[in-house]
Amino acid sequence: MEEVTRLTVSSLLLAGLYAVMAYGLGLIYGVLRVVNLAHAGMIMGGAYLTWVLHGRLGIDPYLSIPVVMGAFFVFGVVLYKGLVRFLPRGAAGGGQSLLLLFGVWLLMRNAAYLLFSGNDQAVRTGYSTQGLRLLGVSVSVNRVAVFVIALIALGALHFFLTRTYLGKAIRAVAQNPDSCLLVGIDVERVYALTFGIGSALGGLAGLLLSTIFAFNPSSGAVELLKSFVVVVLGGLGSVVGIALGALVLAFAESFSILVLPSFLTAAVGFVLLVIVLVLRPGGLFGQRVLG
Amino acid sequence: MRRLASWLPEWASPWAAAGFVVVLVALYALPLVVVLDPYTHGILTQTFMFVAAALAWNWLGGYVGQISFGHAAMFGVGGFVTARLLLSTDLPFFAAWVVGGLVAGVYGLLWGHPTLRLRGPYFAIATIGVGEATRLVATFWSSFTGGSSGISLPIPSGDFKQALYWYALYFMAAVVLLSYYLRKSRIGLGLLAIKGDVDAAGDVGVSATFYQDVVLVLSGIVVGISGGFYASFFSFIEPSDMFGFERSISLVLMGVIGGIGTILGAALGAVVYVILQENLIASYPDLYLGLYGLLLVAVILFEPLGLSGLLMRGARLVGYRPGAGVAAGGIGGAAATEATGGAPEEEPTLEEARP
Amino acid sequence: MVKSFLRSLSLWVFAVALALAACAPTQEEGDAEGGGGEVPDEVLIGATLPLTGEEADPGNFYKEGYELAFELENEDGGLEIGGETVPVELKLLDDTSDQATAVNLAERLVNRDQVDFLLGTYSTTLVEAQSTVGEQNQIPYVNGGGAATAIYQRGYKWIFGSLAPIELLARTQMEWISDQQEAGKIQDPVTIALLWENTSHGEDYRKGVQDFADESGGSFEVVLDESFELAGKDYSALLSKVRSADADLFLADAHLPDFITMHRQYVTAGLCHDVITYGARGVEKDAAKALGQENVNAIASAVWWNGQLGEQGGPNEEFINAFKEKYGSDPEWYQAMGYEAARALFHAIESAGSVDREEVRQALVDLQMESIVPEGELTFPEETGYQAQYPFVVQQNLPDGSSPIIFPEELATAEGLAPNPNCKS
Amino acid sequence: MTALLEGHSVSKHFGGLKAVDEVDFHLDEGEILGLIGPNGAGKTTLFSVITGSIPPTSGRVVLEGKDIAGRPAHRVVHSGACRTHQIVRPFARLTILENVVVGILYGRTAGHRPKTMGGARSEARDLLDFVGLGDRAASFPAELTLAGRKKLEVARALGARPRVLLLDEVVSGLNPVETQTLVELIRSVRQRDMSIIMIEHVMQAVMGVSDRVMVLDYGKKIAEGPPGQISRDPRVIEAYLGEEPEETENPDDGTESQGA
Repeated sequence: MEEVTRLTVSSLLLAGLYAVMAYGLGLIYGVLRVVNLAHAGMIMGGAYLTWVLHGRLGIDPYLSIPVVMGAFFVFGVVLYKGLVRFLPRGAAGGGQSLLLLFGVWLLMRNAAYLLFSGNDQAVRTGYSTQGLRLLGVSVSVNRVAVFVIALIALGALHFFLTRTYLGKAIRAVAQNPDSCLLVGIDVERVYALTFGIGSALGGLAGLLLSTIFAFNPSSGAVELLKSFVVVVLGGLGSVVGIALGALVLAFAESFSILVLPSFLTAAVGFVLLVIVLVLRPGGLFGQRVLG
Repeated sequence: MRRLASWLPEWASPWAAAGFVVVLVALYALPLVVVLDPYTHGILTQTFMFVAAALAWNWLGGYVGQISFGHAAMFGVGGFVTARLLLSTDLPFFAAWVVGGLVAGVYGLLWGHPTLRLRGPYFAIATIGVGEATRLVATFWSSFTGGSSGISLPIPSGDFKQALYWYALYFMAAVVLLSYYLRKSRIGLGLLAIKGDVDAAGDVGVSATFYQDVVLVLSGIVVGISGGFYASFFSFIEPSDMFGFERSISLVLMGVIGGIGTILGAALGAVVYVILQENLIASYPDLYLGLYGLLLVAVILFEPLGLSGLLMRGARLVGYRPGAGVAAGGIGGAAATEATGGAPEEEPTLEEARP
Repeated sequence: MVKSFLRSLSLWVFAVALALAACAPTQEEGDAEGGGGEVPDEVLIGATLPLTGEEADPGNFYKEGYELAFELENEDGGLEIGGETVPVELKLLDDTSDQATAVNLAERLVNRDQVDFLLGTYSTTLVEAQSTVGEQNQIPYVNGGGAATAIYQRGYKWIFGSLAPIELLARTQMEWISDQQEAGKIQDPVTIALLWENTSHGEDYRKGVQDFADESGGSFEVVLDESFELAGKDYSALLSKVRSADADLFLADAHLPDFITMHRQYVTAGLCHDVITYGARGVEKDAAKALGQENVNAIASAVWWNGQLGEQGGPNEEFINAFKEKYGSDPEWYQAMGYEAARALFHAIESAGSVDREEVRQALVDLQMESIVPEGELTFPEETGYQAQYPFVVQQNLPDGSSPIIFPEELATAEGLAPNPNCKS
Repeated sequence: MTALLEGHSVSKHFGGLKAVDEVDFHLDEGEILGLIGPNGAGKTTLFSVITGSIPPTSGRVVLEGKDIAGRPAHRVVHSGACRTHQIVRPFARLTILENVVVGILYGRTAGHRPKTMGGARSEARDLLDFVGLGDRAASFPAELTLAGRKKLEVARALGARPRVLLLDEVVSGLNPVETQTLVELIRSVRQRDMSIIMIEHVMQAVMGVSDRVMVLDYGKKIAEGPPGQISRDPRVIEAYLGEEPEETENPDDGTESQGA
């Protein structure tokens, strides 16, 4: 029973991180119908930027959130304006943009490799190894912080998408870009903005990851795959769906250890991914509309 | 030429067939005429194998438009089944390759039948899941794969390694022919219809389910045989190398950089990939990922037909008119903009296989 | 306008890439005549190492070890062969941590560059793949980077390994714990939570612990036996299982980054065991930096070599001093093992008095070299498939930041802490 | 005499929406049946159900005595019913000739298709001549006008030699001259031993060629009979009253994006 409590707490904390990781990917897909494989690069880059800010300038990882998100927002916008814009979107361009952004990811990996070498790095702060007790279970302070920040980020995003003009514009474009053109929304601008926000979320995910895990230039691949699983489970683009998808994945991974050899728990997410794609292409909690 | 042409199946152009035969004979005779050191010999052998695997990937990625990031699954299954057969039975090695390939094909069908109904990015994502799940299970299943210690095969004799060159050549030749057949025959049209518009294809009688399954099984068999061949060639295989994501990616890179959807492209892609891997990477190891990234971005933005498209441009500069078949390549999306009549596509120049 | 510029740029990228590939320095003229009993002008030894890619870190450490060995050997003219001194040269290529590349480059070294002998690469799977080239070409292949017994159980005749097997690592650790039991510091019987990375390294470690426990007649019981994926991220579920298993000892085998990640989660989960080990990991400065000294205290680890062996003088002192002079830092076991593999090969060439492959192979089989390894002698026994056998040294992190050798007793520089004093609270 | 194609209480629901609601219909040998109704009446959905693009929620569709409801699209084609699309969907990467060849080689059962590619190509050429695209065989669909692409759509379906041809708004979006040529085309198709159901908004066209007309509104059949009778039917007039003027299809719409 105690083990169940422990697993529940750790799944819950993990789910917050998964949701942030996945949301950037889901948002970009939901609006542009582009699968952003460079998301893995954003996560990795976010981790390195945090590491540099912490190591060189001594900025606490959580205080550097605006810097990291801002930097990746700009990066995302530039990426959109410079490359993605030229490709067809939607079903027709799916393959092209997927491969293009895969190329961008490879470039980012190589850049990180040249800048930081292939060594594993970790961000260590004074509270990195501090634990606290939650429901009678020892958990890392960092993990709780990551969870709280994830909740705040998702909440803010939800507010942004549902309550602000720009957010509403994004949702409108996601539903029907053509009619948006008619009512005077600058669709191109919305696309660039969305790509920027999605990338910023990738950077944030990297930042949060860097406080818990070690990373290197190849990092991000596993996170990308898990993000896919979450997006596929949760349906594209809804904050609530993504959160539910993240919960399902985190719980499935954690609890599978009770019945599977621990080595195979890593495969649970992938198997889930394939099964859900085949059975419920719209997602377990299936709506595709943002909000 | 005319008389020769009447012997050929109608989808084969006599010039292409003649070129194919010439290249094949030249490559066949190469080690007999020139003394190749075992290193060059081995690189050529591997190149042939990768050309076959890249072509097979291209059947799915280029002909049907379903980009697979999970072909390592079949490569690994083929390799390990072959290795197990060679270790525990008296089966001749080529029979072991074929059985390995068949098992890989069946495995492909197993995951492909449900997932091929997905289109575009959904299929690509599903294949990543399939590939990674397969890798994990294979690594864990140590009684079959030897776990992370892998499986060692007996060291082949020098003669056998020499002979592998010709086996690889025959294998590649067969796969080139099969590619040509798939592309030019009735089936090829059906596949292009599926790639173009899967629903409209169904509405004129093309069964997407059936043909996609067939293509995946064939592709799986060939990639599986490549895996078995790889096992024979290196005499040591290990799950993280055989089933690794990097392996799947390498097939994607070969297909896309060479020119997706064209025979010449996939073959060229494999050749260039091996050249890069062997020479460039050994000399500039810090830059190779970025180089692939750059090539990928450049291909997608400017030359969807990759290196083969580039060759076509070159050929056009000297007055050659490429055929309509070229329009069938590319990743998906925009319609062909050029039409120059029904001349057949250029034959892949196997001559390029020489590093 | 911009697009057409970019288009032509992309064409240039293609062209330049291909040109680079074609012109890349592929070979130097092979200059060894390589005659049987003749004394050559120079001995050329080929090797690949993972200088980039996943294994880049250890790969570059091995490079330092190799280069130091070659430099020291050439300082006084080179190898003594048939009464003459012959310079020895290293031809080192980067296998990028890729198996096929490691094999192909070894093939190239043998057949294009005409090297006389091969030194091995680093990491078990790369050695396991690459050693087939040595065997096939019947060229002596000495490696200091492949420890898995699987490499040496294939009946190969040309492959020599200077790393003692991981099973011995586990066994040495278990012997130390067993001693503590006898001294009454650790209870008897005792339960073990055994975690191992799913690599051949981990498999051998697990086998070593398991075998020792089976032979112990009930003194040790493994109550949790789980593998995990290399470069995993989240071990919280696994560690939850460790907690539920409620074992006395925590024996894990992991690579450096996984050790750091896992141990951080171990600490924050509030776990503590009477003995904590991560196999060969634990003393790394990176770990203390990433985890904090207080959190790595009492971690025990076992390695092939430790700088403190230099305190006993002999070849160790010589090696350590030369290393410090050349690189300005202390060597770790990676550099030592690279250095020692090269030295073993030199030693065999000199005692064969020739560069004849068969004769050098025989000299390697017969090798008895005064060595830097614990217990001071390196041999390649036939019964282990020419894999060297010697005890490991167990070291333990102490609160003052030092990591003295605590086992075996004759090499120990301090007394070990058992049970882990941090668990008292 | 039993009809060539019959539907019995065919329904298709999307969630709560009854797109097709208990519709009975029949098509006799050699007949041209017009299918009309306001936008959103369920005409195209009925087509999709008949041709297997989507399975019906309930009901039977019987073609030459065989129940084809729920069969996948390609098997319906082999059973003898082939459709065209309101928004044309040519295979953009194939030449016009090859588009038709696909219909010929894949639309028929094994015994009825030409043995060789050459045979198929020459049949395809004949069909292109028949629809008036004979001189464009080597071009790509994107080079055709909308009328041309509509003709191609018909030719490709004809390649399958269906017993029943289902035409979805082949003349909408065309100018009067083009409309006239396509109406002529439809008339001559009948000579090829085919029966036709056509959805059409352009009243003049549908009334001119149909033997019988069926009217759908909100998924239900509200009227059926000879054209002259239908055009005077009060229910039909009511259904159309207040409807916006015909929204014509944008000729550039929906062709480029069909590629992948």
